[in-house]
Amino acid sequence: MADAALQLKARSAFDGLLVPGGPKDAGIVVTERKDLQIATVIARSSGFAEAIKTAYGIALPSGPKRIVVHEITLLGTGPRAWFALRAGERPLASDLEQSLGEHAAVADQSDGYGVLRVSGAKVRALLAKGVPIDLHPRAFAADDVAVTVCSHIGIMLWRSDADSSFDIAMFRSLCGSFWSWLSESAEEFGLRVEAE
Amino acid sequence: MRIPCPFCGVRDLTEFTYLGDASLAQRPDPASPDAAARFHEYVHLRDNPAGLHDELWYHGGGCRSWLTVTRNTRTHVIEGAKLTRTSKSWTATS
Amino acid sequence: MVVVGAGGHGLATAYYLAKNHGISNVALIEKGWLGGGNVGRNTTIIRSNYLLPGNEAFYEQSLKLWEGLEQDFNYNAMVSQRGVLNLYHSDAQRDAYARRGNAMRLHGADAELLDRNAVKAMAPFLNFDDARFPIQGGLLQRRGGTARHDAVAWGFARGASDRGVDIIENCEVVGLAIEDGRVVGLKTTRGDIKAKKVGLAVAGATSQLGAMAGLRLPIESHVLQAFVSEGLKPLVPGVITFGAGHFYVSQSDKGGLVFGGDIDGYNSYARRGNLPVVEDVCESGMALMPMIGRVRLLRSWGGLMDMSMDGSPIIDRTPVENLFLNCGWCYGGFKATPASGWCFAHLIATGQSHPNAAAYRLDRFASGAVIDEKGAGAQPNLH
Amino acid sequence: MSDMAQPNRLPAGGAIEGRVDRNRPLAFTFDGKSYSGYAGDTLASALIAAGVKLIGRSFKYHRPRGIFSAGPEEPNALIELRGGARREPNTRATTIELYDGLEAASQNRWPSLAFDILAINQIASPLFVGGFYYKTFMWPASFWEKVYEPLIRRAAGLGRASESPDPDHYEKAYAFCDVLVVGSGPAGLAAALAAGRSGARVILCEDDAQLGGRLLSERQTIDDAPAHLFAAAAGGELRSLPNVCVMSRTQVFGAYDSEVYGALERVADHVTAPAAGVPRQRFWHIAAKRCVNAMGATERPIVFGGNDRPGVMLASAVRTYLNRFGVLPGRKAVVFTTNDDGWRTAADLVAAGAQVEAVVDPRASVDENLTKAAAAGGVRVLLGGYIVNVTGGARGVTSAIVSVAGKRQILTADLVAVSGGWNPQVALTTHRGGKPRWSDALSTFVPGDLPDGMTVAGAANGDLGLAESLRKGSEAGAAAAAACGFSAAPAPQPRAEDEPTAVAPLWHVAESRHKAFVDLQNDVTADDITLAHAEGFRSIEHLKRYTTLGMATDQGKTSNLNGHAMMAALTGQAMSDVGTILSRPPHQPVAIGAFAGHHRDRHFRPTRHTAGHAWALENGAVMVEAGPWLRPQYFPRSGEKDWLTTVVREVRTVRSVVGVCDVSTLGRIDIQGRDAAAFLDRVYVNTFSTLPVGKARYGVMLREDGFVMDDGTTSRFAEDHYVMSTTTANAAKIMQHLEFCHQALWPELDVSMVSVTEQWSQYAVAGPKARELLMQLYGPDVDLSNDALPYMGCREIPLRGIPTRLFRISFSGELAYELAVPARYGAAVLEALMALCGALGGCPYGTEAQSVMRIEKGHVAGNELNGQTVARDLGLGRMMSTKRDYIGRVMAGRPALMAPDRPTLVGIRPVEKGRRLTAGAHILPGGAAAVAANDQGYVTSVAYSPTCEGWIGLALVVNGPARHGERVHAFDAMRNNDQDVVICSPVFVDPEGVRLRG
Ligand SMILES: Cc1cc2nc3c(=O)[nH]c(=O)nc-3n(C[C@H](O)[C@H](O)[C@H](O)COP(=O)(O)OP(=O)(O)OC[C@H]3O[C@@H](n4cnc5c(N)ncnc54)[C@H](O)[C@@H]3O)c2cc1C
Ligand SMILES: NC(=O)c1ccc[n+]([C@@H]2O[C@H](COP(=O)([O-])OP(=O)(O)OC[C@H]3O[C@@H](n4cnc5c(N)ncnc54)[C@H](O)[C@@H]3O)[C@@H](O)[C@H]2O)c1
Ligand SMILES: Cc1cc2nc3c(=O)[nH]c(=O)nc-3n(C[C@H](O)[C@H](O)[C@H](O)COP(=O)(O)O)c2cc1C
Ligand SMILES: [Zn+2]
Repeated sequence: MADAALQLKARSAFDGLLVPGGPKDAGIVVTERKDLQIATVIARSSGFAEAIKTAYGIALPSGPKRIVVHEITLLGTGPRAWFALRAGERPLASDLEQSLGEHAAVADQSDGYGVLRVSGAKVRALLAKGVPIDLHPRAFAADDVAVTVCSHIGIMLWRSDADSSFDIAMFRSLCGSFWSWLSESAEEFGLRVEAE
Repeated sequence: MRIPCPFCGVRDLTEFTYLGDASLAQRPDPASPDAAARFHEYVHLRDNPAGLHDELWYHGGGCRSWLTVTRNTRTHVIEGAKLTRTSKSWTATS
Repeated sequence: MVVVGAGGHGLATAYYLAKNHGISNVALIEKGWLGGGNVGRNTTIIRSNYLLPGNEAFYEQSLKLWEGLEQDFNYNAMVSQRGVLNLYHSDAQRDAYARRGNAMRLHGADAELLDRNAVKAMAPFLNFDDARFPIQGGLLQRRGGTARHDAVAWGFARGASDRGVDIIENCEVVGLAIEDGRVVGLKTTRGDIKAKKVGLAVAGATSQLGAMAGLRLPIESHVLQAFVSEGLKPLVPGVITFGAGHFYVSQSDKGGLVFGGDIDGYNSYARRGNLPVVEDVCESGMALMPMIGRVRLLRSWGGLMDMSMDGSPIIDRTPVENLFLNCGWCYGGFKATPASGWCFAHLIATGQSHPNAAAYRLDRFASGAVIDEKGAGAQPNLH
Repeated sequence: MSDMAQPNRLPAGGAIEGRVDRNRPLAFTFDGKSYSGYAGDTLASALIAAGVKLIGRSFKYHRPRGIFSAGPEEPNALIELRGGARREPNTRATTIELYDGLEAASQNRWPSLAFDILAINQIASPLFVGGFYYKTFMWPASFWEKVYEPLIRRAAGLGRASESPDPDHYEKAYAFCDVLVVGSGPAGLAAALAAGRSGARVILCEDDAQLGGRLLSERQTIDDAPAHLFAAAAGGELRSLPNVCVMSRTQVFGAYDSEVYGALERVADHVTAPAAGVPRQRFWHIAAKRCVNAMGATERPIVFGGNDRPGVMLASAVRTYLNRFGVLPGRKAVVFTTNDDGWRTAADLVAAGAQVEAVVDPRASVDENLTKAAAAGGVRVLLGGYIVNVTGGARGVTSAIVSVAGKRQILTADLVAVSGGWNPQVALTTHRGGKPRWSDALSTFVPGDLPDGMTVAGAANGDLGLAESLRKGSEAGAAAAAACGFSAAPAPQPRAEDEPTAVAPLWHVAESRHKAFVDLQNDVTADDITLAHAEGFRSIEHLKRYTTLGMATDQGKTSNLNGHAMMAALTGQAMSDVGTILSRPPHQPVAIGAFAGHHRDRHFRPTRHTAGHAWALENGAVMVEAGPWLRPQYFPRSGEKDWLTTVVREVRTVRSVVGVCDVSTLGRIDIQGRDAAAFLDRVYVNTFSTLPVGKARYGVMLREDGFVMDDGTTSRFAEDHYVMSTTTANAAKIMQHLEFCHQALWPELDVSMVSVTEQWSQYAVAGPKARELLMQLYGPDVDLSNDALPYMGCREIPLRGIPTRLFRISFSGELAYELAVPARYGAAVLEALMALCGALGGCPYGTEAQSVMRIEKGHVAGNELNGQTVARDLGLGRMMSTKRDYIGRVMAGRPALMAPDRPTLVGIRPVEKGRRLTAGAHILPGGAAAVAANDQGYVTSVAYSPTCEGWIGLALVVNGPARHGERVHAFDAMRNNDQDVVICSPVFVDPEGVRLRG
């Protein structure tokens, strides 16, 4: 086949939307987390907890919590559901499938979501304009996770490790609309886009 | 109105979709001899009480759980909510 | 004879029992003040733009009755035929409206399908340039419009009262006396009443009255909110409905924009709603006519809708002899008021369904002969 | 400073000078005339300073009206603020903060404010009594529609809305706290301090630009200093606490379920226009565990003759104008009060240098401190007195006629200050159904049952004194914080005194002969109340609706109680039995734009884009809304004269060569589990457990009531792994339905599902050269022969290391595939496909061509799957399993759904060759009259078929399948397109399916 197709170029979810730049003292700083492998994991049986323990040596917390094992970030998104992420190229879904076997239904979603890291002094003021949950540190602790709706768009939201910094994942097709909400809402604080 | 999802915590109404009376989770036996009558009742007839009401909500904007919520239809005060999924109820974390 | 519920339908029923059937020995029992139910809190839209066979003839009869109503009961109900325009935003929606418009024509009603330009000429302020769901045209019923809700109740009340009907306010029915499967009277907060026939026209309270007769009905009670803006000089002609969201609007004789949208969507007897629907309605309004951004919402309120399983009403006898049922009006029963009273009176007086209401049977859910205009199925909050 | 332009501005340095910033003069215009005021003024105070008395015309009678209050309860001084697209009708001059360049205009007058032709309504006023619409304007019949109604409509309303889109933007926002404090008067400040100091998260909302409430308007002291300094200090402390958020210019307008409060922040209403990036207003959802409601009280007027004339003003408003703004609303005043509080107005007027002719108080005796103080100020005291009439006109009040013990006297005055007592603002306590309670002591309603989580403090609760407001506020704040688990050491109470507050009830001066207004804005008079009573509209809800009492923009804040009490007097009922009419949100009117926030115009709803979106745009696609998505509808080429030409070309190309269509929007659900097959057998009418791995099957799903819900193909990738596809429109609904079936009905099944719609970009490749195209894409190592990938086969095939899925399925009826690739490669693969496709002579095609081809094949889609059809209607009855149960099976057996004469799917063709068909036409028997009784069905979908070289359609027709070949009539009055058509098979192209198996 033709040469052009030989290198099928991958495009990230926010490709063409985020243009690096913006004021130094911006209250909001945004970065796209492009380099992620993502999978959804749904527990299929009561053996799941044991399988996780065997594979990763940990007990999963219950509820909407984050835990990081073997560089894999697991976010509790439902009573039996997790959202798994790992930075880098190594395929994640097949790894999980192998280690969890019939105890889980794993689906590769690496292309299904766009993920933004939103930080800066005004990040909570920004998110208050769309996210209908309480992100005050007293209410939303370091390892808390929320699946919720922002500006009519379903999102997953968790704190990244740094202070005043959140990661937000949403369906790829909605990244444009999410960005239009975010950029309009951030305008009064100043917005800077940084490359990963 | 805010609904206390047993998984996610208290969440805004906008994240939920309503189905109706909790009896909708009790599908009649299709093999019973009076299945037609029972299905008619199941699909169409409602107590529609003014007061406490067990009802089904889907947390589609959150954890994707179906919830059985007990709510007062006169005051909208919510007495409680639990996951609808009950039988063989194993949890994935213990 | 007793009719329960001095809403629009109960009042009209009593009026036509007296007027059409010469039956004036009627008591109309109301738990609050007359006209305080849905008839006093609706967005006042009247129209006959229905699609399905069981419906269209009935609603067209109703519209014809509206046209002569004020002269008939000698009261100005401010029936205003300024037109109802339903907008469409896609080819599929256009074709669905064409289907509806043709059905209306087959029933002798008026209907016109407008294209974008014709809509623009009528309502240039609509959002034609920057819309998420661009307007492609609309289905127009010129004979549709509005009527002054309160005046309708008062006009029927005056007419019924003049003909000898007793309207008893602040009297709540708390029980039905049933002997051998036949209703013989009612218990009320102001004493017991004997009755040969009882007609229920209690809208949102239908299930509660039904339960007094041991009936479980295909009805859920839901709250529908409505809104009025501050008074404005004339801005919006006629009634306009948005086809890509939940929003309909007209301007009242006092100048307020009267508007509404979808029901709140959960069972309720609280007669008040919550913010998500307020927002949904205003978002739709701003999508459709962004000139209203600075117009202020003055008041919001709610009514209790008797939502049925197929979105269509029930006018029928019940398994209890001499107990008659009028309900299931969902959020569209105001326009039905005259015909509903006419047909219900006919049923109570003659024991026979009026031909225009013959499809509104209680057993249609069991038989499958449902009248589902929206195709939403047995889920009341989707109708 | 002596100021010619502001004749009524009190001199700086005087005993009363107000607290506007005299170093910051601001220019503004009213009705085109220029004026000036100071920073800190409201438009009303600046107009008073400038000596402007006439502000507007009343609603019904077009009477001249001035400024009545100093707050949001204002019924009279409504103006149009700003111009052009920013015009804001019905804006209360009393709440507008003055800014430089402000433009305001009077409203409801023609041709000008001073000369108003509709003021003729005053003379004609017997006609315009309460309920006038209903009885007049009736005869003759046609007059209502042709003459009266248009007249009434033209005269209706007050201000003119802008007729252009609102240029500003609005925001929504969410806030959470332990304690919400509403109002920052002494009670609210004390509550916020007590709660804030305990460490609880506190939000304090104050409608005004400044904190302090009545403290800003009075000459009281707290801790021996002017009370407004206490407010400033408290504000400073609150702002310094990290757990406290002080929001001024923020009105809490509603109390909703689960302790959610709606609030409106006016971010940029006090400037000419919002700065870049700043919204005009922000609508807050506040979820509060506790709420301290400290909204204060509203002064109530008294109903007497001429009480609407410009220059009649609430007594407390007079104090506000003096003490806060340093303006003198009148030089010669009469104070008419039923309570001790009103006497303070006389004292303050005297202190400001005005002349007070008299204090008129209907009470026979009052506290002698009051009378002494009055005497000291040279003020006459007329106890047992009433004002029966006020004379004057557009230029304001000229005199007050007072009756004492039946004797009348005329007092010249240009200001009448009136106080009938205070009404606690109970609104927020009633939004969730609470009923206020009558207080005999205060002659008014006070909060009754409170909504969960709310306490009321200060004047809002009937605690009228200053010291009491401070104490009750701080107790309420501490208790609210304690309920959330926070406590602080009690702090010393600020020192203050309770002022005298005794009151006697008086609603209406019955002796008045002249028009006495109950509702100033809606022009409801005392006579209207009497008339309503006579007409039988006696319950207060009937009274309201008959006379429009309390229905104007002020919602009766200054009129309801008087009107209700007057009706109670007529009916002989006790006020506790009369009750109050329901107050409803919003407490004060809220701009509709604020409720919409970002979601207006094209942002009304989010838009979903496929990975191929940019490519489609670059290649000239015309896009169309498909549910939440945008999809290419067709790809016009230059020279093509209309969409039909383009679509015909696209269809011909697909049928003769090859085409590519982006079908990524179809829902895709990944279903796994040991019981996945059993699960699918229960949700589909047909069987999926027998589907071999590597195969796809078309399936139909019903709702439980037996009607068709959705259709699509589901493929099996492993014993325990399927991928279901749904229609674009129903994707979310089906996911929810499957979750319901699993979680609520059959939780015992080992099955799980997750949407993978977004993971994959999917392209249909259709046409005789489809295989050739895909072989070029995959390269020679991949075998795509009929044996390797037969019709309805599916395989996972890597493409240059990328995992892809290839399905041999066909919607078009051609040899066709759907290729799914991970979405990050979606754009690249589409480009590659299109390059290859172009080289083969193919083209991209859109939803329109797709639709033509599915109609040619007789496939049903949205127009047929409309929720009103059962499987049999669509010719899909044979798919329904007879061996097992599935969702909808039992109810699909209801007699009316089995009836043989239901409208059933057929094809139609025009009799007249070349004639265009239209969907939505109804089918009548040939030659039958166009009446409902002859209605036999309708046309669901139509297309111009290049393959058939003519228009074709699908229709649902009674007894359809038995009528192939019959000539019937298609009735389309909507498009004037009546014509005869012939019923035929719904499959127009390749009925044997040779091509798709090719
Ligand atoms: C916000 C809103 C907007 C609407 N908009 C429209 C519209 O634009 N067009 C349209 O056609 N329709 C509309 N509707 C629907 C329409 O108002 C109703 O369908 C119709 O009014 C219902 O019939 P009714 O008037 O008899 O009901 P109601 O007026 O509710 O009458 C029922 C009466 O029964 C009384 N009652 C109940 N229980 C008892 C008891 N135990 N004893 C004694 N009395 C009892 C109630 O107090 C009430 O007065 C709307 C409804 C609402 C709430
Ligand atoms: N002597 C009397 O007869 C009498 C009568 C009434 C009031 N008062 C005086 O009034 C004061 C009462 O104190 P208080 O704190 O109870 O009331 P207040 O009137 O001083 O303060 C109420 C505050 O709430 C604000 N507010 C009202 N509704 C609001 C809303 N929905 N959202 C946001 N803010 C809102 C107002 O703008 C105001 O600033 C005392 O100083 C008392 O002396 C005296
Ligand atoms: C068509 C229509 C127009 C209305 N116009 C006004 C209005 O101009 N002002 C007002 O305060 N309320 C108006 N209302 C609302 C009523 O005040 C009231 O809220 C409604 O009748 C429901 O009663 P409730 O709020 O007492 O439950 C209107 C209601 C309707 C149905
Ligand atoms: Zn949840």
